[in-house]
Amino acid sequence: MYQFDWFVLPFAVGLIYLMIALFVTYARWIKNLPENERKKVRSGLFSIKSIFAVKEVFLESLLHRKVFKVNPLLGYMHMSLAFGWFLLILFGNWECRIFYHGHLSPPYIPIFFRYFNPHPETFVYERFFALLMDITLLVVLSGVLLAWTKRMYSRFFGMKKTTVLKPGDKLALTALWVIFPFRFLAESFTSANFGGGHFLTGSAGTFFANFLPTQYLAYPAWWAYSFALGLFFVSLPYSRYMHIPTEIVLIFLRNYGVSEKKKFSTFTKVEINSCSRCGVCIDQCQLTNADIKDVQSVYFVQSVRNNNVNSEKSLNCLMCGRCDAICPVGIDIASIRQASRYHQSIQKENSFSYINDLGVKMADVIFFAGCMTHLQPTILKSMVTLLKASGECYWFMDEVSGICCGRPMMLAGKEAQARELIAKNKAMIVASGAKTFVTSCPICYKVFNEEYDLGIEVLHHSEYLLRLVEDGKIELTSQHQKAVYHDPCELGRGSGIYNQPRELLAYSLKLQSVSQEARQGLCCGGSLANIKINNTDRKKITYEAINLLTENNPDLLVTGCPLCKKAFAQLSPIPVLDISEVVSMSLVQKKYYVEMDEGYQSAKHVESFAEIQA
Amino acid sequence: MKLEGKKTLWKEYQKEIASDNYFYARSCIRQNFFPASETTFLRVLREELGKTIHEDARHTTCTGIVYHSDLVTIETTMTVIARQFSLMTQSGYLNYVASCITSFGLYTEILDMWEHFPEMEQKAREMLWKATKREFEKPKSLAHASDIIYKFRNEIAAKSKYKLINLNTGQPLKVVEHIGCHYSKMFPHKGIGGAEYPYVLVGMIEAFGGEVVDYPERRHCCGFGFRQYIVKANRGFSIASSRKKFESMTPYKPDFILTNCPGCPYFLDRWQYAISEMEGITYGENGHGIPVLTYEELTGIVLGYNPWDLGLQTHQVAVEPLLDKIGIPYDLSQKYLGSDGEFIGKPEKPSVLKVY
Amino acid sequence: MAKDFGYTISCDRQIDFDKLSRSMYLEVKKAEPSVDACISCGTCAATCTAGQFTDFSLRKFILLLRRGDSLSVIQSIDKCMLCGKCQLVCPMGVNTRGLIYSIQVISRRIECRNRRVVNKM
Amino acid sequence: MKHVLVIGGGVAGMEASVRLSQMGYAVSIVEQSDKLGGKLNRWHSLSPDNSNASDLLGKLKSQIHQGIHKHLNTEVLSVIKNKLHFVVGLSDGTDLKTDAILVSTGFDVFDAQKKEEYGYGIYDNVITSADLEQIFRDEDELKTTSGTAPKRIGIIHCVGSRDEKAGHTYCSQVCCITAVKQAIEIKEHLPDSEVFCFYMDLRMFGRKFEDIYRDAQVKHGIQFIRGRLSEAFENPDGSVMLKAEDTLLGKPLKMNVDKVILMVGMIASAKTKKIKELLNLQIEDDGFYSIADTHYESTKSSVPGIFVAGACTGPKTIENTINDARAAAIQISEYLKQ
Repeated sequence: MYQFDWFVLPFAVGLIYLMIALFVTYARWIKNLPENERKKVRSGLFSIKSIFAVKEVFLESLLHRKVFKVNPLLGYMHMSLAFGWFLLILFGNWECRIFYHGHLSPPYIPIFFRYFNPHPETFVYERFFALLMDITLLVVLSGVLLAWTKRMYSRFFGMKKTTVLKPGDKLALTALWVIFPFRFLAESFTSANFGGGHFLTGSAGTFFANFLPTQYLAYPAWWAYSFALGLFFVSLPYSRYMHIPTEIVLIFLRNYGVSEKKKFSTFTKVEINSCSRCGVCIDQCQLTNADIKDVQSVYFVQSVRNNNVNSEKSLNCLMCGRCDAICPVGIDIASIRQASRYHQSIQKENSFSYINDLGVKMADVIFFAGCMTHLQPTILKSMVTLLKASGECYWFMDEVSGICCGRPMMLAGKEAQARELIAKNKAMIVASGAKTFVTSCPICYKVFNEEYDLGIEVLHHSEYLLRLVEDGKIELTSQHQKAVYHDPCELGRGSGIYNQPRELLAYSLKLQSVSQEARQGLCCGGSLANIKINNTDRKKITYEAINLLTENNPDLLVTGCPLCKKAFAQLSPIPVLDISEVVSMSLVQKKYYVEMDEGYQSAKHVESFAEIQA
Repeated sequence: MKLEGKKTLWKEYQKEIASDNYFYARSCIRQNFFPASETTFLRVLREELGKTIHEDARHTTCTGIVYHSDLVTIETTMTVIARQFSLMTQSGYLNYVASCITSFGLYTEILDMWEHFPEMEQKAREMLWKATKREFEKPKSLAHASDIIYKFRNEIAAKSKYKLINLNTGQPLKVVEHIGCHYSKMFPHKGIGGAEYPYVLVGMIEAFGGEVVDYPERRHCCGFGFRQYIVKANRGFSIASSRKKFESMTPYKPDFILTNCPGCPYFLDRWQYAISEMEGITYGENGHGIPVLTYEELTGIVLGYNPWDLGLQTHQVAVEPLLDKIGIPYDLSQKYLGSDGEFIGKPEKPSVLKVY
Repeated sequence: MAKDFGYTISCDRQIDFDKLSRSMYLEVKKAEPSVDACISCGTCAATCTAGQFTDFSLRKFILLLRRGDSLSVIQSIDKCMLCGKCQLVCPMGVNTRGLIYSIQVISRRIECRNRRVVNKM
Repeated sequence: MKHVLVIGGGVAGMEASVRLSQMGYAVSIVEQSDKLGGKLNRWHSLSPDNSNASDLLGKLKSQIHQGIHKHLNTEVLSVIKNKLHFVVGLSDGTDLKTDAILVSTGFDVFDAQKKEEYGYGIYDNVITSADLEQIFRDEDELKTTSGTAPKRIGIIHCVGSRDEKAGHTYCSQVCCITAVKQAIEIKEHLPDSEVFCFYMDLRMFGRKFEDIYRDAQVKHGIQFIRGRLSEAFENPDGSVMLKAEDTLLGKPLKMNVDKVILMVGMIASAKTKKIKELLNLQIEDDGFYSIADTHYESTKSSVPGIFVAGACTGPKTIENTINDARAAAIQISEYLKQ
C-alpha cells in the first residue's frame, strides 16, 4: 500500500484530465491529416527519424536552444522553467525509484515526496537528493522570477513589445506562477517541522520557523501546491501553455516530413498550437518600422487559432519570412499565412482566356525578365548585353508581350488564377525546347522553380551569370567599389540562394557584410505580397532597411531583384544596382561583343566565339 | 428662372423680317407628312393678313437632305440654291421665305459662305449660267415661314377664335416646343431668340394664350438627323433620340408639342407610335400620345379652321383630346373624307397607342 | 407584343449620374482609401500587363466606379494578373494592387447579393 | 523731383506707386472708382495659403502714404506728349506734367451671360466665382434660391477662357486654383455636400497648387470630371441639370446639381482699350497690351516713357502682379535716370 493523502487529489485529477484531453486532441489531429501525410507518420514512427525527433525535443522543448540564440536571457527563462521542471520530475522519480527499491509508484509520490518522506534518515541518498532538488528548485524559481519581471518590464529583456494575454491564459499563468513558490513554501515548512531539505528549503524552513507557526502552515501549503498543479493541468488545454505538449507533437511530425500545404490541415492546428507567444517575431517584423503593430505573426497565428482571421491580419504582411527565420518553434508561418489567403480569396477559372498565342522561339536558353524587370530598363539592357556576350542561343521570352509569372496571384491566395497563368507560360517554355530557364526576378524565380515543374533547370540570373563567368563565357574585371549585397526575400529565405550572388559579385566588387543579412536579410519594403500597406508606410520600411544596409558606408548597394532595386533607388543615398548591371559594367569589352547585333543568337556564332577565345 | 435674363438675351437675337411681298419656297417632305400645313400658311397670310406671297411651280428641293447626308458637293447645292434665288428674282421678289428649317439653314449657310468667300458666289453664278443661262439677285431678306407667323402673332391672336386655355381648368395649356436644329443652332443670330432660349415658337404660344414649359432635353435633336433615320442601320439612334426627348418632357405633362421643322413633327409624332408598339410605352394622358402640331396647324386651330382642313387626321398621335381641351368642335364622321368628300382611307389601329 | 420594324431602339450611352448608385465606390474606398488620390493620368493602364491583351484599364475602372457604372467593372476586374507594375508607376501613391484585390472581393460580394435576389424571385 | 503717373489703383498700381515713391519719385495715382485696391476689394481669400484678401489689401494700403497723390473717381481725359514729358488732363480738372506713365488698368471679369448655354442671369442657381467670393466676404452662407443648403455643387472651369466662341482663347491662369480653393471652402462650409469640378485641363502651375489639388481629392472628396459643360438646364425645382462629356470615359454625362459656380476668366479691361487710344499703345489679339520683350522687358510698353504692369498685360496671379509692379518700378527708375 502506497502512502496517500487527500491533498494529492487536485493534482491527480488534473493530471488525468490533461492526459485524456491531450490524447484525444492529438489523436484526432493526426487521424485527420491528409492521407499521404498520415502515411509519412506511419512509416516514420519506427525509424531513425523518431530518434532525431527525441533529440530535437530535448534541445528545443527543454533546453530552448533557439530562444537562447535569439535572446539568452529569454532562453534562460524558458529553459529554467521547462528543463528545471523536467529535472524536478526526473530527479523526483529517481529518488522514488531508489527509495522504494525499484517499485513503481503512483505519479503523485515523486511530486509530493517530501510530504510523505520529510526526512527519511534511513535513506542513504537523502542528503544528495535534498541538495539536487534544492538546486533544481532554485533554478526553476529563478525562471519564475524572470517571467514575472518579463510580464512587468518587458524592456528588461531587450524586447520592445510582448504578447497580450487572454483570460484563459491568465488563469493558467497565475497557476504556473504560484506552483513553484507553493512547492518551495510547502517543502520549507515541512523541513521546519520535520527536518530535511538542504541549503534552500532547509535554510528557509529554519528561517520561517522563527516567526511563523510552520506546524499549522505546512499541510495547507501542500494543498495549495497540489491545487495549483491541478489548476494548471486543467486549464492548460485552454491556454497558451498548450504549446508545451503540442511542440513535442510538432517536432515528431516535422521529423516525419509532414509539412504545410496550400490549404489548412490539422497539421496547421498542430503548428498554431505550438506557438508559445514568445513574441520574438514582433521585433523581427519590419512592419513595426511603419508602426503597424497588430498583424505580426504571433497575432496572426492567434487569429487563426481563434478562427477570426481578418483580411488585415492575413494580407498586411510582407511575406518576407523573417519571422519564419527566427521562430524558436520553427512554425512555418509564411505557409500558414499563404493558406489563409487561399481560403480568403476567390478562386476563379478562365480569367485569362483572352491570352492566347503569344508566339514561341526555339532556343537553348530562355530569358524571362518578368513584369518588374520591365520597369527597370537598365537591368533589361544589361541582361541583353550579357546574353549576347555569352554567345548562347537565347530567347527573350517576354520581350514584347509577356504575361505575369503567377507568383503575385499566388501570393494573393488566388491559386486557380495563378495556375492558369502558369499553364500558359509553361506551354510556351516547353514548346521552345530550351534546357535552361533564366529570370532576373526572384519573384518569378520562386514560382518557376517551385510550381512550374518544367523538367529543365531554372536559374536566377545570378546563378546563370556566375556559371557564365566560371565557364569563361564572359570575363569580368575587378572594380574597386565597396558594396553591400541585399538578399531579396524571395531569393534568399524564399529560395535559399545566398551564396551565388555573393560569389558572382566578388569577381568585381569588394563585398561588405552587414549585421542583417542572408537568413536575417531585410525586406526592401516593396514586397508584392503585402496588398494592404500604403506607400508612405512602405517608404518607412525601405528607409530603415537602407539605414541598416548602409551602416558601414558602402559605395554601392547591390540587389538581385528589380522590385527591391526600385524600392531602394527612391530613397537610397548611394547608387543601387542590380547584379546584372554590376556584371555588365565589369564585362571585359571585347571588340567582338561590340560588333554583335540583334540577330546574333545562333549556334554558329557560339563556335566563332570559341574560336576567338582560342 | 429669371425671365428678365431671357428677355435681355432675346433682345440680342432679333432680325429684320419683311412685312409683305414674299417669295415662298416649299419643303420637300412636309407636303407628304403634314400636307395641309403649307396650304394653311398661305391661307393665313393671304386671307387673314392680306399679304402678297408668291410661289413658283418650277422651284425644287434645296438639296438639304442629300447635303446633310454627305451625298452632294457644295457646288451642286449652291447652284441649286442660286437657281431658287433666280426664280425669286425673275418673279420680282426680294423677300425669300422658306417653309423648311433645313432649307432656311442651308440658305443662311450659303449666303454666309458667299459673304466670306465672294469667289464662291462668283462660281455659283458661273455654274448657274452654264447650266441654265440664269442670273439671280441675293434676297434682301431671308426668313423662315415661322418668322412670318411670329411677326404677325399678335394680329393673328387678335383674330383668333380660340385661346390656348384648358376649358376644364381655365389654366393656360402647357406647351413644349421644339425649334428644329437648323433654325438657329448653326447661326444663332439668324433665328429669333437665338439658339439657347429660342423665342420664335414661344412668342406664338404666349400670344395665343398658352404657357411654355422648359424641359431638360429641349435642345436635343428630334431624332430625324438625316443619316440617323435614312440609313436603316442607324434608325435605332433616331428613335432613341426621340425617346430621350419624350422621357424628358413627360414629367411636365405637356398638352402638346409645337414644332418648327418638317422632320421634327413627323418623328416626334410617328416615333410615339413606334415606341408604343416596340415597348408598350405611351407618353400622353390615358394611353394617348402627346399631340404634335406644326406652327401652321396651331395658327389654323386658334383661327378656328376646321381641324380636318388642317390635316390633323394625318397625325399618328390623336389630336382630338387636345381639341376637346380647347373646346374646338369636330365631326369624327368627316375625319377621313377628302376635300371632295371621298373616303381617303383609314389607318390601321395601333395595338397600344389610343386613337379615336 | 413587341412589333419588329427591322430595328431596335439604341441604348443611351449617357451616364445618368442621378440614376446610378455609387455605393460600390464607397465600399471600395473604405477598403482602400488611397483610391481617392487617383487623378486619372492613365499610367497604370499604359504599363498594364493585362492591358496589352484587353481593354483592362484601372484608370477607367476607378472612373466608372466614381460615376456609379459598377457593372462593367465587375465584369472585367478579374482580367488583372496582380503583377503590380501599376503600383510602381502610379504618381499619386495609390495602392493599386490592394485596390484591385478589394474591387474583386466587393465584386464577388455584389454578385452573390444579386444572385440571392434573383433566387428569391 | 521727377514725376510718375500711375493709371489704375489696383494691386499693381498701388505696389508700383509705393516702390517708386520709395525711390524718391513724386507719384500720382489715377483711379476711376472711389477707392484703391481694384478687384481685391471684392475678393475673400487667396490661394494657395487661404490668406485673407483684405489683409493683403490692408498691407498694400498701409504703404500708400501722404506723399502719393491719389485722384479717386478720376479718369484720364487727354495725354499730350512733348519732348520732355507728358501733359495729362484728368477729369477732376487737374493737368499733370509727368515724366513717365505706368499703366496698370488690370482686367475685367468675363461676363458669364455671354455663355448663354450656362444660364447665368437666367437660372436662379447659377453664380460666378466672383459672386461666391462676395458671398464668403459678406460672411453669407452658400444657399440655393429656395433657401436650402445645396447638396450638390458643380464648379465649371474655363468660363470665358480658352474659348474661341467667347472670343478668349487664352488661359486665365488663376481660375483652376480658385476653383479648387472654392471647392474646398464649400466643403468646409457644407461638409455633407458633394462638389464636382468640370475641367478641360487642370493647370496647377504654382507652388503648392498641386498639393491643394491633392488635398481636394483625398481630404475633401471633391470630384473632378474632365469634360467641359456643354449646356445647363434649369429643372422645375430650381436645380440645374448639367451636360458634359466625361472625356476620360468617352461617355456623355448628365448630372443634377443644386448650385453651379462658373469660374469666370480674366479679360482685357474696358479701361485698357480706352487708355490704349489715349496713349497710342499697342494691344495684341487677346486685347492685352503689347510688351517690349516677353522675357526681358515685360513691363515696357511700345511707347517710350510708358510702362505697363499687372493684369493689363495678360492674366496674372497676385504674386506675379506684385512682382510685375516692382519690376516696372525698377524699369521706370532706369528710364528716368537716363
